[in-house]
Amino acid sequence: MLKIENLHKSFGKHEVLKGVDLSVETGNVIVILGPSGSGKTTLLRCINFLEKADSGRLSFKELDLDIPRASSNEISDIRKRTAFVFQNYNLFRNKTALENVTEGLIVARRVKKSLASEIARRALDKVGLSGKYDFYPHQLSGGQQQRVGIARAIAVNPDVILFDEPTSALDPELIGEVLAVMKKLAEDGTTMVVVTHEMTFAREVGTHIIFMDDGTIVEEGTPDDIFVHPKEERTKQFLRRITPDYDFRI
Amino acid sequence: MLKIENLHKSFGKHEVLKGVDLSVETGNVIVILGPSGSGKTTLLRCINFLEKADSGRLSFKELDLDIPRASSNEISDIRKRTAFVFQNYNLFRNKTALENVTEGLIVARRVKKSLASEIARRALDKVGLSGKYDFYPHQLSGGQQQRVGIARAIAVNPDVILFDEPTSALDPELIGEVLAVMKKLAEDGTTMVVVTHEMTFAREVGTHIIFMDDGTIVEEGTPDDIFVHPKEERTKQFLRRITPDYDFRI
Amino acid sequence: MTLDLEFMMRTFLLASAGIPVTLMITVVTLLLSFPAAFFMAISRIHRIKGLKVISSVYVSLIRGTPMVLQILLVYSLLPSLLNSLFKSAGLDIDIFGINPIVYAYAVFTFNTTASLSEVFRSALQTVDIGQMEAALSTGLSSFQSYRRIIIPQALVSAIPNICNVTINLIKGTSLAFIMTVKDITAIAKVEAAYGYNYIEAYIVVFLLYIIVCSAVQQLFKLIENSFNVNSHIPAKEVG
Amino acid sequence: ACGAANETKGAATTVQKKKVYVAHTQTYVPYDFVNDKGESDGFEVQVLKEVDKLLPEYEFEFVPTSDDDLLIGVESGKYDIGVKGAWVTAERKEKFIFPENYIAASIIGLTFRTENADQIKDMESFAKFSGKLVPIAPQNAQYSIVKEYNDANPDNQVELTAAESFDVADAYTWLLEGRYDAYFNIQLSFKNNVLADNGAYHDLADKLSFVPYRAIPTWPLFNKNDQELADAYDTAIKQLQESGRILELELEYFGEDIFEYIQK
Amino acid sequence: MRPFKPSFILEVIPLLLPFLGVTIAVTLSSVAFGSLLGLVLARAKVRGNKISKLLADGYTWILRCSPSIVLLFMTYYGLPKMLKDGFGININGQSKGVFVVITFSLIFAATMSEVMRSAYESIDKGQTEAAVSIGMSPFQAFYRIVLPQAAVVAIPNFTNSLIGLLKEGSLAYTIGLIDIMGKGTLVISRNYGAYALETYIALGIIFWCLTIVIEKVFLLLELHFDKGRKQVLSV
Ligand SMILES: Nc1ncnc2c1ncn2[C@@H]1O[C@H](COP(=O)(O)OP(=O)(O)OP(=O)(O)O)[C@@H](O)[C@H]1O
Ligand SMILES: Nc1ncnc2c1ncn2[C@@H]1O[C@H](COP(=O)(O)OP(=O)(O)OP(=O)(O)O)[C@@H](O)[C@H]1O
Ligand SMILES: [Mg+2]
Ligand SMILES: [Mg+2]
Repeated sequence: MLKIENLHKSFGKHEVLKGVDLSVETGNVIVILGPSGSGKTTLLRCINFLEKADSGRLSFKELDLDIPRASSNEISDIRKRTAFVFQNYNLFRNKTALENVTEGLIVARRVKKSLASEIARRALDKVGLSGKYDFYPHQLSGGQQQRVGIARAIAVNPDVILFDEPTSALDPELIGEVLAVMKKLAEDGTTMVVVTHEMTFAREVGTHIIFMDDGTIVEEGTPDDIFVHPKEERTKQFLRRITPDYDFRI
Repeated sequence: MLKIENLHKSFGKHEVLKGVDLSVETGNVIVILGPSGSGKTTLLRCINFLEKADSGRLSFKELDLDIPRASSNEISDIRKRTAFVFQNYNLFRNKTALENVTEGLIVARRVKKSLASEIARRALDKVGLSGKYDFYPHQLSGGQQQRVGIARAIAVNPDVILFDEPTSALDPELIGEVLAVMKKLAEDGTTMVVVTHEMTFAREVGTHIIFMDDGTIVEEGTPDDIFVHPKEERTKQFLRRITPDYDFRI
Repeated sequence: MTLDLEFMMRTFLLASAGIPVTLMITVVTLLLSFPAAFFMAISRIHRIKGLKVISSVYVSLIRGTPMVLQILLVYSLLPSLLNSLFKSAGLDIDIFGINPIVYAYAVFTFNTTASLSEVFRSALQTVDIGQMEAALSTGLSSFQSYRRIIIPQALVSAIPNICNVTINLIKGTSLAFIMTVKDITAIAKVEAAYGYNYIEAYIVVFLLYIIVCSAVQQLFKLIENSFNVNSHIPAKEVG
Repeated sequence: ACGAANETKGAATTVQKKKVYVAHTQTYVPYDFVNDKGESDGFEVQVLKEVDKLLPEYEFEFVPTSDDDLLIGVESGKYDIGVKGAWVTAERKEKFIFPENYIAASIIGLTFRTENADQIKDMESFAKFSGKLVPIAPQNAQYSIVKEYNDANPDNQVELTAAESFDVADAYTWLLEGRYDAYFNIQLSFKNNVLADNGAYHDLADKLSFVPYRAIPTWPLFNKNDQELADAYDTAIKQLQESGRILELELEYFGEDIFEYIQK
Repeated sequence: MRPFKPSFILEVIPLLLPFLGVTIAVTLSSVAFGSLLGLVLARAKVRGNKISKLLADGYTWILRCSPSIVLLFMTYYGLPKMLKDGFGININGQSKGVFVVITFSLIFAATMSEVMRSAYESIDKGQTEAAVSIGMSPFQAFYRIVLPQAAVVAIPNFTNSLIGLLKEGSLAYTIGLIDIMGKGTLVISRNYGAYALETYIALGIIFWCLTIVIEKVFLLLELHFDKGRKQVLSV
């Protein structure tokens, strides 16, 4: 359904994405792993045209386009059918938690106000924010903000949701809950691309795992391929560190 | 060395801290656990007077003061001897990574420029940012920003460092590295108060664990007390969720 | 030196008739300037080719030339030019019959647009790019993102400066007198001329401006507060 | 007061000279203005300089300024005398002392298109013709004169519009293109700009005509507390008239004796 | 057609230019004093206690309400009287420039206090928090971290006011201080009102050049402070 081919992106002289290919089928949950700075966020941003890639093709359902030459109509079309959960939340600062969620429904999807509120409330409840409807972002704790961001994305019921470390600010208890919400979405057939460091989630829910390093895809495959039979040395090295017993010596 | 007594803090009608006591000895690593919104960030902010508590006493080394009546001299004294790692990083937007770190050294601690650069570079190297000295915050990935924040705090060599989820944006590989840095600091005698969801770190490095919920300290003790023999039902419930096998059903 | 109180009373009443004129010019000017200034600010921020250059030249040209010159061009020269054009085209349009306040609208709009575009430019830049990204990725169009997310946030820092511009505009409308448009100041001056009651006239003008400008400032305070309550900026200080 | 100062140098050490601040407008050429060297100049200013010479107990200091400041300053006492080609009205007499003797005179009249010369001969015929008069700045004497005319002729009025001062080129253009039908201004301006061979708008000389309406005497204004000074002025001005100095200055600044035109 | 003599524009420029110094001196000193006072007022508004906040708000309110010409007369007539009656100081002999600068400074300060306040408040509180948390004093935090970021926001508005002030020569003229604008008026009157358009065009050219220089300088300054910031650029 969503396909990226040979995506290149540089910031100045620094090449951040060095030809990335990605293919997502409907209902798939693609998990992107990789060390900090490997280009995961940039990849998601390019898919949503928040960053203009230097070259590459993107096909999304019936659309098939050369990224640098995408028209603003095509871009807005893609954005309407995808949602993004930002690593740093990016909540609308002038809107309450509830309004943050209804905004996309009312304005972009022309849902009636009352229905939008209804949907938004349900989405916020799902992520455990029943009591915080009318709080402004600066009145929310880090984890609460992150959950509003997730609710905002899932409420619009998009074809694809791009998650950028959706559980980073959450405590283990909530991580469980949020990942459960995501798993439920997956079961309902929502396609997802998830950047995460939650290996358990990756293993349980991911249908396809991608391991990125330094702007390229080092290895990809089923969770089993990656976690149990990794081929590349870099992947092995990365996974070795994930075992619960860190080596705290330097 | 650092002691908080009966700390109260409300936002409007909402009481966020309901009488918190805390006592930290030199060289201790206090780990604060607790669900999202339980008041962890607010507690750290009150210690550093970023939030003015409604009531409570604070003693820090030779200082002993009634928090609401602290003079600005006393406040600045405490801030000079502590450092804060923010949950949302709060890097100086108009300074490069290196400048973010040198700023406190040069301005607050009057270290010579060349020496400050030297120290800052070493701190950034420690958190794995050797190549990013001259990047501005918006040019850095989430994890890179978080590490600059850590480097900024450790570079000034304070008596106490307050960490607010210092590894949330990091991949497991880096988490290990950063936690190793923190462990090293602990071994060198730096006192730390750490809000984290990294249970492994809590268990390994924490000398004292505090479990907070809804603005109060529910339970505290050694890692062994909390993780192996928790007394309170709420604690048990929280810890139960931490086991690697989430229940993804809702 | 004694003040002619009776004159002051009379002039106060007469000159209050200038308040609607002053306000009319102000309101029309603001209504016309806002969209124009906004698009200029946008074209500079987004570095839209061509438009950006035009905007910067416009801003510096308008800000950089005396208003009297602009009035001469718009009020005196332009109608003459149009008149001879119409005449040679055989059209029978009475260009000189146009209410001179129209020229006042034009001149003040030119100037206010220039200043406001800089106000907007600086205010729009206070909004974090993440807000725009979030809005776009939520499916809002650029226009909707600006209207619903970016502008409300930008207004917080723009309002005090819009207030400055507006107050200057209100006081500046007295220049419309060159075009025979009589605002508060002009009426008072006409009254003062016959008996040389300038001291009294200026006191009256001062009082009237206090009334008008206070109302306007109060209005802006209210708007500012209503935006502030709903927004991110905690007035509180960390010190 | 240079001349006077020299003569009375001996006395000055014992008798303190009273300083008199004379404010004058700077743009009313050739009556009161600042010349290219930045000095106070003009017919009215020169007459006052002569007056100063005749009054040993006073020392005049000339302050060029705007009309508004001049009026406020003389009224409040910051300045003692103000000259701005001011015309006398009853209301003004409440604010200022007008001395017995005027200091100068202006000839004011209508400029209009030569093609209308048959219809426009004076104010009445102009009012009948259309009355469309180029706007006048209210602080100018012209404004008051037209106002007075209108008050005296309620059923044959001229359209009197007030506006901040503008530019004579505009006024002439507006006449030629028919925006207005007459322009009420001092004759000197017409003479220098249109009639003079080197005038800025000499090209228009055959298209525009001027008809004088009135010559009005203009007064210096004295602060209400300066009656003594006003009296001294009157004495001095008489002397100057008799000595022929005034006529000399008239010829220097206007090229003719304008007092001739004043209706007694 | 309207009479127009382009060559006069060139003739008049050398007559006007000597007075540019007055314009620049008045503008610069007013901007300097006005900005300082504006800074004090802005500080009182964001960080002062109730009373100083009230005073600062009141000052801004009243100053913005008063037409500049009224204010000029108040300083020109009121100030010497006040000093004489109150302290026995006679400043009547002072150059007119002093009164003009005082008036402009007072007005400029009111405007600036709002420009600075809005700029200050647009900076995220987290920036100050981060600065004080590593031991900077609130002043250092302001000076080193917030100020450079706030400057970017304030500069366009500051430039607006500065350029506006530059052209306010007609006000100085009211009490007889001749700057370049006033000189233009004198030139026009010397020609019995002729060549006004030409003279104003000459003034326009001079002011425009000056404006371009000012804009360039402040744009560079803005860019200098702007490093590290990423705003609503095209997405
Ligand atoms: N605007 C920019 N200018 C220059 N370099 C940039 C810019 N944005 C990102 N980078 C660089 O691109 C690289 C990839 O960044 P990206 O945010 O995609 O990493 P990431 O994989 O998401 O890391 P993390 O897990 O830490 O969030 C980083 O090294 C970063 O420094
Ligand atoms: N400025 C504020 N106004 C009102 N409520 C606030 C404000 N700041 C925080 N709160 C509330 O206080 C509670 C505690 O917030 P705090 O940030 O301390 O939580 P936390 O324990 O750090 O959570 P997390 O793990 O999600 O960061 C939250 O419920 C939050 O909504
Ligand atoms: Mg990232
Ligand atoms: Mg927190």
